[in-house]
Amino acid sequence: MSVSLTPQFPSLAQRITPLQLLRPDGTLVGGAEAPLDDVRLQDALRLMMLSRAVDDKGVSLQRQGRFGTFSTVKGQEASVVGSAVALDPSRDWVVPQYRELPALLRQGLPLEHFILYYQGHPAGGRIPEGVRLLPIQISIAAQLPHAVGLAWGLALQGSDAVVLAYFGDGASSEGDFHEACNLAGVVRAPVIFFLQNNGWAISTPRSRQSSARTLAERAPGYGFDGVVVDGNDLFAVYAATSQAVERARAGRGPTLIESQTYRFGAHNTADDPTRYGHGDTLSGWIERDPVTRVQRYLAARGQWSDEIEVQVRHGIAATIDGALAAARSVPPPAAADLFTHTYAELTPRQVRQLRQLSTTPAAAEGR
Amino acid sequence: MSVSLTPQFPSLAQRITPLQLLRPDGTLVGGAEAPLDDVRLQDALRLMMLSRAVDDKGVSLQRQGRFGTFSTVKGQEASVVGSAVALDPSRDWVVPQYRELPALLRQGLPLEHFILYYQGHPAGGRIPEGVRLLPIQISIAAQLPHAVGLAWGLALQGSDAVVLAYFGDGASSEGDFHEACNLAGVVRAPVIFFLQNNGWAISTPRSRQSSARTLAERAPGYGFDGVVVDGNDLFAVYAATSQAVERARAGRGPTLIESQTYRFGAHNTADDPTRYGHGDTLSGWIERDPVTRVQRYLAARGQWSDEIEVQVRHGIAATIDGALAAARSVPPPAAADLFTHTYAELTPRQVRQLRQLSTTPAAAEGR
Amino acid sequence: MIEAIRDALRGEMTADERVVLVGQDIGRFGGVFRATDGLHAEFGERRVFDMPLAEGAIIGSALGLAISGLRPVAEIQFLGFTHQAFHQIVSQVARMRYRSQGRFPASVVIRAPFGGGVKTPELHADAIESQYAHVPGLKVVAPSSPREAKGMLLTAMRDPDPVLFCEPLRGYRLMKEDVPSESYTLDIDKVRIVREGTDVTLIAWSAAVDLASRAADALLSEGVRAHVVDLRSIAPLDVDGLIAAAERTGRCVVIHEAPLTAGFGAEVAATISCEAFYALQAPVERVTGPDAPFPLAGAEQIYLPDVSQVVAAARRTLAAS
Amino acid sequence: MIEAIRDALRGEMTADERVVLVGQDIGRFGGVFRATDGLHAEFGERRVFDMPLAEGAIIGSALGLAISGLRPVAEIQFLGFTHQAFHQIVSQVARMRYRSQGRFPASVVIRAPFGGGVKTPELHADAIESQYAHVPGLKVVAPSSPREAKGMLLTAMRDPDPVLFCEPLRGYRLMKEDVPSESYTLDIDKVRIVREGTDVTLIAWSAAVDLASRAADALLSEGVRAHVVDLRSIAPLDVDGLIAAAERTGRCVVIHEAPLTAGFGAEVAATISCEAFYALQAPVERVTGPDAPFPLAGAEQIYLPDVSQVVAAARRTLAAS
Ligand SMILES: Cc1ncc(C[n+]2csc(CCOP(=O)(O)OP(=O)(O)O)c2C)c(N)n1
Ligand SMILES: Cc1ncc(C[n+]2csc(CCOP(=O)(O)OP(=O)(O)O)c2C)c(N)n1
Ligand SMILES: [Mg+2]
Ligand SMILES: [Mg+2]
Repeated sequence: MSVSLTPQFPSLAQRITPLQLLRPDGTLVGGAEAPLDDVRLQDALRLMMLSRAVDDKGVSLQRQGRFGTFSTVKGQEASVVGSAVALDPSRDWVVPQYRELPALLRQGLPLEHFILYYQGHPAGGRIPEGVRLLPIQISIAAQLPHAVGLAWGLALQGSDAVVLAYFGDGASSEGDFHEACNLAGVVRAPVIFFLQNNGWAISTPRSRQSSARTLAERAPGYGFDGVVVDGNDLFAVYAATSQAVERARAGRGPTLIESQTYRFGAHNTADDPTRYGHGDTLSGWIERDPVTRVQRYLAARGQWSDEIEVQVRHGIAATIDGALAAARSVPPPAAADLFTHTYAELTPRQVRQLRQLSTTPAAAEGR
Repeated sequence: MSVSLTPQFPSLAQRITPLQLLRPDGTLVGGAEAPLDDVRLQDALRLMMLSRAVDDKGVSLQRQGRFGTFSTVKGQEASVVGSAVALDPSRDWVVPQYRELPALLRQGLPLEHFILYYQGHPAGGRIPEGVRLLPIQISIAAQLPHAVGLAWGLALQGSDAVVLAYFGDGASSEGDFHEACNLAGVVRAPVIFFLQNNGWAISTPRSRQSSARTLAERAPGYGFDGVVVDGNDLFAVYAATSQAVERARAGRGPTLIESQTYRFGAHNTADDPTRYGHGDTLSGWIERDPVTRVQRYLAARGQWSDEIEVQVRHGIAATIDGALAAARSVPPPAAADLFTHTYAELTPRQVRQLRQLSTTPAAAEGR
Repeated sequence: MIEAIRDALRGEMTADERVVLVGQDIGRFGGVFRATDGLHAEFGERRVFDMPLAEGAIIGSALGLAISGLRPVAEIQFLGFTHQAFHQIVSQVARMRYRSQGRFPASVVIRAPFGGGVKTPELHADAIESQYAHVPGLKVVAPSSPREAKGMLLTAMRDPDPVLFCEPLRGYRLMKEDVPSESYTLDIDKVRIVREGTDVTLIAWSAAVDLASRAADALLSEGVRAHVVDLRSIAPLDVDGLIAAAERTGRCVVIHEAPLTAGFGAEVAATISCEAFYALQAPVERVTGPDAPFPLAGAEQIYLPDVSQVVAAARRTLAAS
Repeated sequence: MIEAIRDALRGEMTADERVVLVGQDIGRFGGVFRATDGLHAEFGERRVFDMPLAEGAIIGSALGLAISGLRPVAEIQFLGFTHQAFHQIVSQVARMRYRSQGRFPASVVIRAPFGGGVKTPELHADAIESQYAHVPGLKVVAPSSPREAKGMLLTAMRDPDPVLFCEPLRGYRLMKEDVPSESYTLDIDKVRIVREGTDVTLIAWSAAVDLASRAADALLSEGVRAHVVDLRSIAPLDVDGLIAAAERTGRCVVIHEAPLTAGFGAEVAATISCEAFYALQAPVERVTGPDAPFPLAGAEQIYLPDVSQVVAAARRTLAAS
């Protein structure tokens, strides 16, 4: 071949480093300012710690058979909390996958709903009126077009609300991701695609998920900006998300944020991460624990101490116990729970089926 | 917000111009060499002219009710032919959408199969043994994962074959496009994603299809190279495709080629392009007619003249007449044609249904 | 019929400003079948939106639009291409109300034409309604005439649940009848008795209702009075209405274009056979497309059920004792 | 049962080097249920391939692999997630042989578990086999025991047509039986008589066969001898085998986990009711999941059909006259 072409679209990934403001040792990167004051930061820290405590409690309950299969946030708390606190829950929406507990709580979901859901109670899916949150999504990436439609629809109706959609590195391979991003670019929907790249999709490493150097560099292919952030740096995540929120609110369209983080635990409580080399890089990430990083920063400012920590942990334990008790007080599922909310009204066949089921032994025994 | 982020991944599209080697007036771009010699170029030109003649014939037969709904290639001949002739039909494969007639012919599909297909005869779908071509694909973008699997599978079996997959600007919005590109990047499949950006998906303009500046810049998001070429320049298309073929053959993975072109006619014979402003930019494109461009180049070299053209047109007319006659000689579809090749063998129900249908009046009348 | 559909869309868009239309080529172009002709000019870009070529995103974003408080009507160019959005329709739109325990009703209407007879390319004619009939949370309806189409579409647009609205492609131009100009609704969850009869019950929906009626005409010339029933709603099924119609004659023929096996005719036949067991005088007959893909245009007349097949089936039920 | 499946995969991979496995997490991890445990180590990266998280690409590329001359076996983690690949399965894999008029047989096996009883998250248990049963060109089979699973999978892997191989999730660990270590095939297109009986015919597939057998035990204690039939193949349906089994007793109960409406039980009941009409002593009963989404784990015991429901239905058929 006589003609040799230089690549027209080389990857820009080599040129960039993930945005970082707070170093693992808790000091600010030279020249950086803290984007959150100490009071808001302590709130965020408390939420991160609550999340981790629920994770631990859930895993132990699951082992006792008192909780279903669920996915912990552990290791990704700065990623979830840093992004969630950039929203205004009184107007903005969160569209979750399944690994974003603190974002759900921050939007106002009562913890007992989350518990009921993972205890397998149909009522656990309920989202109280006024809580701007879509249900937990099990079908990977399927929530992304919903987020775009929701954001677009709110904008069409004159709202300045922003929609924050969570998903994982695995999800970025689904067609729904692509279709949603492309549509969002076309309608300039006020949506933020928040990609938590935690290194794994169950056992599949990020390197096998895609040959792209970064996933954020897909953004120009949809006509908007992409950003890579240190996902274990609460400040960086918060700063990047806040900028995306501002942009969306001002009508300047979507942003794709790739938050580079790592899950510390198993994919979920049914997973065995020793089978696929998850531990090989884990220790390096544990040194970059998102929670201790913030604690160190606050401690250096005299805003965090063992005493404060004990107090916070006490509060968290009480919150969890209260939620567990509230969940226990809900009556076990009954046959009617299978049908209610399937349609606005029961169909004739459902009426008949409900009548039949209500008289069978299984239903009579409760669950 | 205190932190202001410069875009990490700005679009590179402004920096690039589509690859062009042959100007609309038929002269070579300064410094360019012709990548095809005159003999091969004349073959390519003949194929472009045959394609256009079949288009014209098909449209007129369609108006007489003797041909079904089909989509013309007209205007995109350099794009299709320039890419197809970069392949070696004795080892490489073509995976088409529905607007690539000359590529099918170049791979060895008899023209009468194409005619039968658009006359609605089930037998029209048949692809002779040894012709490396998948069937015409009606479901937009669904062929792309097939192309990846085919390319990957051939490579796994030690072949150095390359697969060229065609699709449109509209198709680039489908999830299948994304999933296929991403997988191709991961397995470094020897596949070329040849995107014919002809400005429209039925009535939907390219600008509405995506906010990306170019579609080729999606390639880095999958870990391979993207190229934008002047799709009405046979030399540029050929050169870019040849380079992609070389790369794929050498095991260096996929390429995304965006061939910027324009369809001269309606989307298909059921379309009315006056309803959506298709004509507004048409005249500018007709000046860039891919066929006359090559004719001018050859004429300047003394390799094309009115006499040669008349001769070529005669040959083409004979080819088409022969194919139409061959198609006419095929018996009309019968009830058995509904079932044969559904499975390797008829199912018991199919056997029964075939028996019933073979005795109904409709079947007795033939079509 | 296409005018009746456009009329319904225009009427409801005028009456309820929450109604928005999304789909491919529905804007300036007015849709590949002109269902939305003129609506873009009348209601503007914000209410009639040309979408990128991605069915999953059309349906998925329509669900999001509904959650935001709008009432989206999505057009998919052909029912066969809803397969690209199958996961969004079946696991998302149909489930959102249930998943959120009532918080997010998914009031989305999905319009799509289907069926053969107009020589479309491959996949364009596929009759796949039974795949959707199996989806709790989704309503599936199929009008059989212009008048029905208008009233049913208006009703569907006001329904609190998601409705897959399957339009008979060959009815778009071929079916003509006077349609009231004002807005009206219909009991779309009840079967419609198209004509009364006492000898054999013909059950159909969509374009097959016309076939059933033509078969009834042919039967009448033999002195057989057919009771013709239009299901209207495939899901939920009006079991009582269906059983009453079946018991009326005790002899039933179900007609549809989709392949026999696991077509919705199976549910109809099973329901009748089980619930009208003692009233049945003959086995329920199914006249359907064969177990084969809908073929290219040249073979569609062989594929499609026709009057003679319906008449023959009716005669078989009458011969049984 | 999971060992039997692994055994079949290993056996055929050893015997035929064209067999390759593709799916999510099937490599080093061995699959979320360990169906492919050890196969990556044994056969290497080129034959056991972890795919990106995209079901459409898994199935679509498997079709391409088949065309290239390989024999791909694709694992989809749960049948519910085949919806993401519905267009590729239904409009592509199932059609390629027909579309190419025999040139490109799509010898692809798609394995996926389904069904409840093991408290999986939402969508993981969905029993949607009837949506696939309606697809000409596709075979749909569902083994009911380890021995059956091995033989049926080996047979499916050698089948020239695409096979959707639906595995009973709750059987993976719970169902145990001795399985021959060598390779063997089975008549997967013929129903299997699980036990002979004369009073009532219980028809099931997949995990429901075990339920039918337990119900047959319960009925036996009342002196009722049930004829238990395992369909094995949902599509194509072994009509003759089914009719023979139905006629054996004239009283039939069909059992499945999927919702009633348009479930495959409808086809079974319609086929029996029509073709064994004169032999039937009672309406065909369907014992199925209700018309509702498969619920979260805490309600699945209410949702799932149980022995008492099957016994009650059998008694109803016996009481009819
Ligand atoms: C459509 C679909 N396919 C497969 C699965 C099974 N599955 C559950 S989680 C998961 C991995 C998700 O990885 P990622 O998106 O990176 O999210 P993470 O779990 O790492 O947060 C898979 C494959 C699913 N739930 N949905
Ligand atoms: C999945 C699917 N959706 C919709 C259609 C209807 N349709 C046929 S052609 C077309 C536009 C295709 O545009 P593009 O990909 O740019 O190809 P072009 O026709 O311009 O060559 C559409 C929407 C289809 N055939 N398949
Ligand atoms: Mg991940
Ligand atoms: Mg185009």
